[in-house]
Amino acid sequence: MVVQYLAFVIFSAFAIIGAAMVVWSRNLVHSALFLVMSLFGVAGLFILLSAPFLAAIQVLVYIGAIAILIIFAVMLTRSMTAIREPFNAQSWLGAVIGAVLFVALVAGMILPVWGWGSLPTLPQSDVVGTTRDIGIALVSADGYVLPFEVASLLLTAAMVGAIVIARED
Amino acid sequence: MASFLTTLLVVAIVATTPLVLAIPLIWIERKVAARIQDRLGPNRVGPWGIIQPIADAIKLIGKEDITPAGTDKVVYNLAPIVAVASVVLMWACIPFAPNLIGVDLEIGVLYIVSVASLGTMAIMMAGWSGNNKYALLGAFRVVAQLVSYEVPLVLSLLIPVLLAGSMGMQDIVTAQQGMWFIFMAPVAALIFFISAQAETGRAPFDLLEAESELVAGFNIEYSGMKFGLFFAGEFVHVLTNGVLIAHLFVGGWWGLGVSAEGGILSNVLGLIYLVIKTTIFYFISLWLRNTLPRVRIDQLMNFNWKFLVPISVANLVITSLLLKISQVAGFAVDLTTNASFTAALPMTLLLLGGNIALILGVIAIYGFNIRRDRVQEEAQAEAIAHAPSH
Amino acid sequence: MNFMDPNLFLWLIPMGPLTAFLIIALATNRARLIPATDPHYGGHHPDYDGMRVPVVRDSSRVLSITIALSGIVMAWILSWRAFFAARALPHFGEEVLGSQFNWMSLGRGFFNIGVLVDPLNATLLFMVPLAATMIFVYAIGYMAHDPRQSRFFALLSLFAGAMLTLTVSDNLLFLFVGWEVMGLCSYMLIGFWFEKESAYKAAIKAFTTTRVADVIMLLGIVYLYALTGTLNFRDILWNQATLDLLTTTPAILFGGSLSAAELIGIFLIVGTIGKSAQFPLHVWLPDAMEGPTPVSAMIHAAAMVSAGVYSIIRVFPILEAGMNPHVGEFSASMLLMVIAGGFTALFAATIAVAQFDVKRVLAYSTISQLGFMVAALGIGAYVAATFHLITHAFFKALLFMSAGSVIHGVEHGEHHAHEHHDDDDDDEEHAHHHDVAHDQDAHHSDHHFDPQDMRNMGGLREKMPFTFWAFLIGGLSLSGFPIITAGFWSKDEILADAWLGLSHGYAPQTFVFIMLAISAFLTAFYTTRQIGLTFFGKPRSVAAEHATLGAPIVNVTMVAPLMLLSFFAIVAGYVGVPKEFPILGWVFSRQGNPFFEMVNHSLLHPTPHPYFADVLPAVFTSFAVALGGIGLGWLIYIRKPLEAGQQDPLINFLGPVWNLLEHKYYIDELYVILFIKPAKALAHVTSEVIDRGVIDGFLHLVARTFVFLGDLIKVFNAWLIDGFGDAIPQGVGMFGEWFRRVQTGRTQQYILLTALAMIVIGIIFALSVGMLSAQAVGF
Amino acid sequence: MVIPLWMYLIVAASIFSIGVFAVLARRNAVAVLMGIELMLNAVNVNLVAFWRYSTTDSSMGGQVFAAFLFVVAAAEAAVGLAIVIAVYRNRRSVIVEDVDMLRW
Repeated sequence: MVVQYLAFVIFSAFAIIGAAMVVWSRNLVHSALFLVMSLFGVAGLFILLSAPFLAAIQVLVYIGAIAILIIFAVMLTRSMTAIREPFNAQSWLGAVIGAVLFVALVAGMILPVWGWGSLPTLPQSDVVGTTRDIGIALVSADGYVLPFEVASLLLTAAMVGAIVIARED
Repeated sequence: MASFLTTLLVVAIVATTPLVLAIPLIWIERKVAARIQDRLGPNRVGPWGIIQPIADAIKLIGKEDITPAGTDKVVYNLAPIVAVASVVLMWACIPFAPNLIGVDLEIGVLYIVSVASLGTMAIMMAGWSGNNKYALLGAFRVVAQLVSYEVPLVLSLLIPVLLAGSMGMQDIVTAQQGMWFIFMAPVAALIFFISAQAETGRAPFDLLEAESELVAGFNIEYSGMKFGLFFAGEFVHVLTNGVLIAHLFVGGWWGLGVSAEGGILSNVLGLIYLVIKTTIFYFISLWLRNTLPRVRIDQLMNFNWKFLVPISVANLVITSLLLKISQVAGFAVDLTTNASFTAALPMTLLLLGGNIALILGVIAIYGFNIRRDRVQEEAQAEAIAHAPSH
Repeated sequence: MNFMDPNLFLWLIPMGPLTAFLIIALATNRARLIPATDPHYGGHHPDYDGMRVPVVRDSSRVLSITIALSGIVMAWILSWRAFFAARALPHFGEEVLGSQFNWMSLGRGFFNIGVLVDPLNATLLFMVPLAATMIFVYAIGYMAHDPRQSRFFALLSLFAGAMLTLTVSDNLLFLFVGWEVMGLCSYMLIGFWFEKESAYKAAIKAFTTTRVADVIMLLGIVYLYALTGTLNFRDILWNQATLDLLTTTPAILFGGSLSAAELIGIFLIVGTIGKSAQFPLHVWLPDAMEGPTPVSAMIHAAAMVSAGVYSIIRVFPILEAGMNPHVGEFSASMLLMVIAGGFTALFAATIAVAQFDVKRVLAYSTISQLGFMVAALGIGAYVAATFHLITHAFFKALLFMSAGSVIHGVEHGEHHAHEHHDDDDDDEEHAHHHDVAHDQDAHHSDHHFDPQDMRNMGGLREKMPFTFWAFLIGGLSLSGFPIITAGFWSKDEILADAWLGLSHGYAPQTFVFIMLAISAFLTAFYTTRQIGLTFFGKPRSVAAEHATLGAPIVNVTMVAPLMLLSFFAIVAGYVGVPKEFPILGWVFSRQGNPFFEMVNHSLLHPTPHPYFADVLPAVFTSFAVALGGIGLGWLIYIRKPLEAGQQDPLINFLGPVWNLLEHKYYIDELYVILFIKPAKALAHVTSEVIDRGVIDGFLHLVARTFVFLGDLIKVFNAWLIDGFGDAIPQGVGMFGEWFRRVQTGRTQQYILLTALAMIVIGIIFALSVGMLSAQAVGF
Repeated sequence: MVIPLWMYLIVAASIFSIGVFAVLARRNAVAVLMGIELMLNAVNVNLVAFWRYSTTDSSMGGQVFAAFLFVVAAAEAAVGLAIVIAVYRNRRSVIVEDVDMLRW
């Protein structure tokens, strides 16, 4: 269990530090790489949450595709990778809002509702769905087959849209 | 704590195996290449030059560790590590024998694919951090190639998953007790082999290090052991692909005298069978590399998007359809519960028929297109020939 | 929704033709432009020389016909389905088919519209789509060479759709919608050949005449709604409380001497007088003959005039106003019907005797027969009126289409003859195919030949035998030829009802009986006269000698409907044979008169069936008048047919009366003197003296005064009001100028503001529910 | 000793807040997109954590919704980056503030 805690701390640190560095890095390629790091941390959290399928998808989709895509975009707009001033004039306000949001979430929602002692343990039954269960849930009629089809339509539309937008002419 | 230490030990063993394997592989590769090219190959260090790769390794390690000026140092140094790591991580859930496996993940195949996609990341990092336009161009090409070929790779990978009804590697292997999947899905096996070859970036798909165009590709700024790591990563990747094909399509460690329950004999025999099968596919890969010329980038992309992807999609659809039909018709067997050869035969024949029909269909369609193109070209040529000259 | 539920698919009945109308009007009415002088433009017109006119393309022509036909056939199938589904109901009458939905939200609730099939409109559902479909089919042949066929079939579809809407509607307003749409269609169809002055004038005449009546009818509807709060037929007519309320409330007009029901009834009857062309608003109907013959058939048989009679039959319990005509009580509205109907029946019949235009005779006979129905309803013969409505629709449609065929044939023959006489006229040969439908085109026939004039016909029995038989069946039915024809049974029913009252000594019934008996005699006479003049003897013109129906295809579409309608013109009567009638009663009506038993249950208080033995004199009367009229006609016109150039023998016999009849009692001229001339004179006086002199002078004076005043105020205006007025927009403008800077176009600022707002709202919300307090957080 | 739910939630909340800051403050459009990706990830962590710790619901809803979020994220990235590229091609800039044609 200590190992689990250790893993949690490491993955959380990956996720949070990575996220912070995404914002902080002046070099966008570094930002993108830190994003990969953060996403990797999140994938680790998924494994801790007994969702290995999501972890694998996280790595495959986010790191293998989205991050690559972002890096591609960064490099295609290369003259802009190192803008002299990475933050805009309202950044202090943004920081305040981010901080207020965080405090409000933690102090206003998370701790009062799910805080100390309220839900410390995993459910006793500890029944964790397998990948097979996800698959069945996704395509069964009383499950999520309609959202699933809609999602596939969304992807098709996004693909067509991206091609149309980014095409030269 | 003890279990944790055991786990660590397993991790160490599993991670080291492919890296150690890489050393003899280099020798094998050079020897085979030499024989194919009618040469002798390495023959000075040790008997038949067998110690040559170790000497090379020592030389690489002994070289000065250069980080060129103007590079992004962290990224530059991280790239080779990620490259090797992505390949090595794959081995975590590749079975060696009935009981020998790092960890039999429920999502084994997906894990392997997702980890493999990290390699793309490494190449991107290497290409960008070197601060060299050739490196970056090379990286672009490679990434385009790798991302594209990942599509047919994954689509053909889904066929064994579909047949076995599981994504776990051991499950897939176990399901092939009575019948290898290559008989049920030859088209998928072929596509998988081609895409895997492209994923490793070897000839005829070695666009990433097209010396004549890009000097050396994404790793141009690397030298010494960092270069060596990329190199080792590539070798291990080829080997990994061999192992994967062996597992996914030709029954992995299954062979005469192996039982799924394990036992010393089974494990040893299983390992031997696996090595034999892997070697065969590894050899085919080398053979191809040393005989085929490099394709152009447009041919590469056309081949993928206009040929492999449609066929693999069609293949997936046909296979799942036929599976459903065989289920409805009642002669489908649950392969995970040790189906015998005879039990699996009707289903196999149906699927094989489907595959053959697919192949014939593809030949017909492409043959028609080619013929039409040729007719058009001839007509054009004739028009030019008959055009009044100035 | 399950549209196979008979309660629901009633909605679909009018949808077929209406959809067909939309499709044709919006999609398949593709035209190409050709010069107006082109022979393909059938209605070519000197005024249009040099213009390019649209002519329907062949593709859209075929498409339009197909669509229109499918629409009406669909309506036909659905209607008959509804009819038989309704017949299958155990207590049809008390139980009905129908459904409703909320249409408009009004102050006191919802105004519902819905559909309804009760025994009364079930009979119409049987007749209307059948007759309409026949007319559609006939029109395919009749209009085959018209340059605007798409438009024609679109309008015909709309016409049929409106009629079906009216038929299935379950309330007066919805009925009125169909009614008005039909008015529009009749206007557009009567004036379909608008190149002809007479046609568009007839259209305007029909439209304005019926409009006068419609407005009064609308008044009745509004008054009814104001009193009862509903227009639904079942709610009003099957609700004794509502009927009592209507009969006990004194009317707002005429000092309370009438009850509200009577006043409403009178208003509604006026609507019918307009729509069904009763005296004195009958003048539009003969002129409506200017439209193509299928349109005449539609107006006279299937749709428009039937709708008028249908509407008063529908609201009969209101018209009755608590009185019972069978015991000699008559409300004012009933008396109005008796007088208008009885008078019109005789009046129109006399005019019909002296007409030579083959369609005009039929037009006046329609008016006369409608008078029969109205008068029948006036004496409470509810079922008899309905019965006559149905049978009349069948044989009148048949007669019109046969007459159309006759005209078509004579027209054909005329061209044929013309070709032989004028060999050098090449153009005519082309025009011949395209002009056949334009039988009344005055400009075309510059040699003044009228193909509708019966004096130019004669002897067509041999030339067009099929048309002859069809016309004969229709004519005999119209004359009420005993026993075998439908017209006999329905007329007999009316006369029997009237006789019943007469035998009790009630004056209105007596009046009706006498008027209708004479009219029936005249009807039989003029019908025989028409048959004699048209079909017997020797051809009296070259055209009649060469009369044919034309090309075989055209022939088929024009002949088939006649066959079907002939069938119905005979057998439609057998559904209403009295039970006690010798032999036939036993054959057809063992369980009682089927038609009567069915339709009578539309009423809350069914009318009594006249006992056969009591009305024997009426039966003999109808035998006598029918056979007498036919016999007299035979004596004068068939036994010794008219020779070419010979005068009608009646002219000598009747003398000045003939003149009066021929000129339709000079009603049109009277209207010109009574209404049109005074109106024009008044308009002239108003325009010249009052408008120009008085009003304009006054206005000019006022204007000058105000101009002066205005100059004065302008000065004041310029600095005070303008200053103030300009300041506001300027202020708004300046504010906008300043405020629009909020729209920076920078997405991140927008998001920032959104996030800020969300946080503020979230905090307010959290505070309001007691979160964020130290206790809740648990510090 | 098991990791309590609130720890996951706090990790998610911090990632989310950082994402919000990135969206609000970074000038480069690609960085803004990265911020959005961070926010989506934080949401995903929450979804899966709640699913795992739910005592009442045994369905796969949490994971399934996380999977749908991947789809949305992929679509968003593809279209968003395509827009960035298109803007860059037309205006030679990927700075969000430079793309402010839709103002007064």
